[in-house]
Amino acid sequence: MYDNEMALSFRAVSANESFARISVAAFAVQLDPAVSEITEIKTAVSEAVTNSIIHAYDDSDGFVHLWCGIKENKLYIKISDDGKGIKDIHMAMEPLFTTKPEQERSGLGFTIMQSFMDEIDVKSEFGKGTLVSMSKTISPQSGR
Amino acid sequence: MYDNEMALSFRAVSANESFARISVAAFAVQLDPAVSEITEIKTAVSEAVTNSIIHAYDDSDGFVHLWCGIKENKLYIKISDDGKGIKDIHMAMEPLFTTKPEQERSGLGFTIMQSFMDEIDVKSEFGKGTLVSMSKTISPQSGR
Amino acid sequence: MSVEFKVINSSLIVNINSEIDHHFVDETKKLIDKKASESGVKNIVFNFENVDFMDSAGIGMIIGRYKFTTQKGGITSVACLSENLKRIMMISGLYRIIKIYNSVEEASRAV
Amino acid sequence: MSVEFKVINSSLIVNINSEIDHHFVDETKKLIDKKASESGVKNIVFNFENVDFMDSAGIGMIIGRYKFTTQKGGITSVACLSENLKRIMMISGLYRIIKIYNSVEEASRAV
Ligand SMILES: Nc1ncnc2c1ncn2[C@@H]1O[C@H](COP(=O)(O)OP(=O)(O)O)[C@@H](O)[C@H]1O
Ligand SMILES: Nc1ncnc2c1ncn2[C@@H]1O[C@H](COP(=O)(O)OP(=O)(O)O)[C@@H](O)[C@H]1O
Repeated sequence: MYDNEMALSFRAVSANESFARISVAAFAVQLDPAVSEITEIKTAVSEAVTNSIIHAYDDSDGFVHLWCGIKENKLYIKISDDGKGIKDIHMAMEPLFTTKPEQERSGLGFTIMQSFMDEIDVKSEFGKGTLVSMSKTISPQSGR
Repeated sequence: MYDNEMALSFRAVSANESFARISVAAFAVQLDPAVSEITEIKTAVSEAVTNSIIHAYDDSDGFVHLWCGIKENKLYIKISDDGKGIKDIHMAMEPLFTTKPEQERSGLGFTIMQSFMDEIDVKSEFGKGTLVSMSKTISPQSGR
Repeated sequence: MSVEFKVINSSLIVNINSEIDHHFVDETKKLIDKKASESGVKNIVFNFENVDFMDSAGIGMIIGRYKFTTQKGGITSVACLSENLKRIMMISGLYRIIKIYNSVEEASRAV
Repeated sequence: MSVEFKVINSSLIVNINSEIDHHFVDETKKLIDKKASESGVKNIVFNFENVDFMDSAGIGMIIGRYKFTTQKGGITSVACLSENLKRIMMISGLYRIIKIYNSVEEASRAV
């Protein structure tokens, strides 16, 4: 049982990238994070949400799903899509690996998620969709 | 068919009031609203969400649901709960009417929603829940 | 801190550095009443200089303090309202019972 | 405006006033290439003074312009990085091919 939770779904369009990370940040402030922690969370969310928008659905319509939970001083985030899925997760998570170099993707999305969050787990079924689960413990900013 | 849409659910706890209005504001910026319009939208959302949190569930657990859609330059917002409902909507919408004076509620929530949004419609079934639908046309801020 | 207090003569100055919604009011109103009782003032001045958002919960909070100070023969006033907060005061009709000042100094001099 | 351009000697200065994500890069990269071609410069300097958020899409944008300027025998550099943006540059290894300067003046003098 979580102390608080929220679930968000939105169209897989790039205009929603900033909306998604701002929403997560606005939810996470309850944990009284430092500014740098908020930036880390926003960046990780931006990477996962952007992946669902550009890799999962190619040019067809779809929705991105985002769930956040708080338990004690830990933030849990799940970002998922019902898109085409990832064939080889291990390869996808290699730094610099990208299937869209022509769109100037850097292949660093997963690398950034890994370095900005404490834990990350990726589940994907080819043709079904992808689920990225991440968590981060927040050290409360006493005296704020 | 909307140009963009999002759906959000969260626990009916007061810590989520600011989260809810910030999320809607972050979604609405796509319409390039003026600062005063953003404030009006945030205030109306805050009123409806707070009502679901304090009036709908009394002290039991529950969720608040929020949906936003954009069509051309118009923002549509729906806020709903599965709580106790409103017996007499007409009376509830009267300025200064409140069933929680002991909690220092002012009875002005609906009045503020009405003055800050273009349209508002309230549907409620006693014992089932309440749905507040609002909309507002945004005049784009050219030259920003 | 989201609320800070100061006593000037017979007035409790309440400086708020937060958005004012039901969540904030719920946490803060008892604290204001406690400070007002402890310090033995009869007037309350809200300083809204650092408040950029307020919904109807703020109206409830102000009316609540108005009742408190009226019982003591004092008044409640507000200082430094943004355009947005002024509008909420107008819609609510609160401007009819609560005086609005441009500064805390003006408000505390007026009692 | 979220992007503004200026030419100093042989460099196109790209002043960005926006968060840098895939949405922004998608809208902006063609514009930068167009301005760089039109103005006939061989170097690009990104001014990140007013950028407080950048994700890996920004890395892709910088590498793309690096390739563009390399073809012309020039260089791409970045100026005024916040701590947060510096960290992204470090994680990506981009600091190995892109020079980081404390000011646009320094960056455009260095070419
Ligand atoms: N949600 C997703 N759906 C399908 N494929 C994905 C998804 N997320 C990531 N991928 C695949 O993993 C690769 C690596 O992702 P990432 O490290 O974020 O780099 P980038 O997004 O720059 O390509 C992508 O190029 C893509 O092939
Ligand atoms: N979501 C809801 N569920 C149940 N009752 C509600 C709901 N929203 C409003 N009400 C009823 O309508 C009354 C008036 O609402 P409002 O104008 O927002 O004033 P206030 O919230 O200050 O009481 C409330 O006191 C309550 O009885």
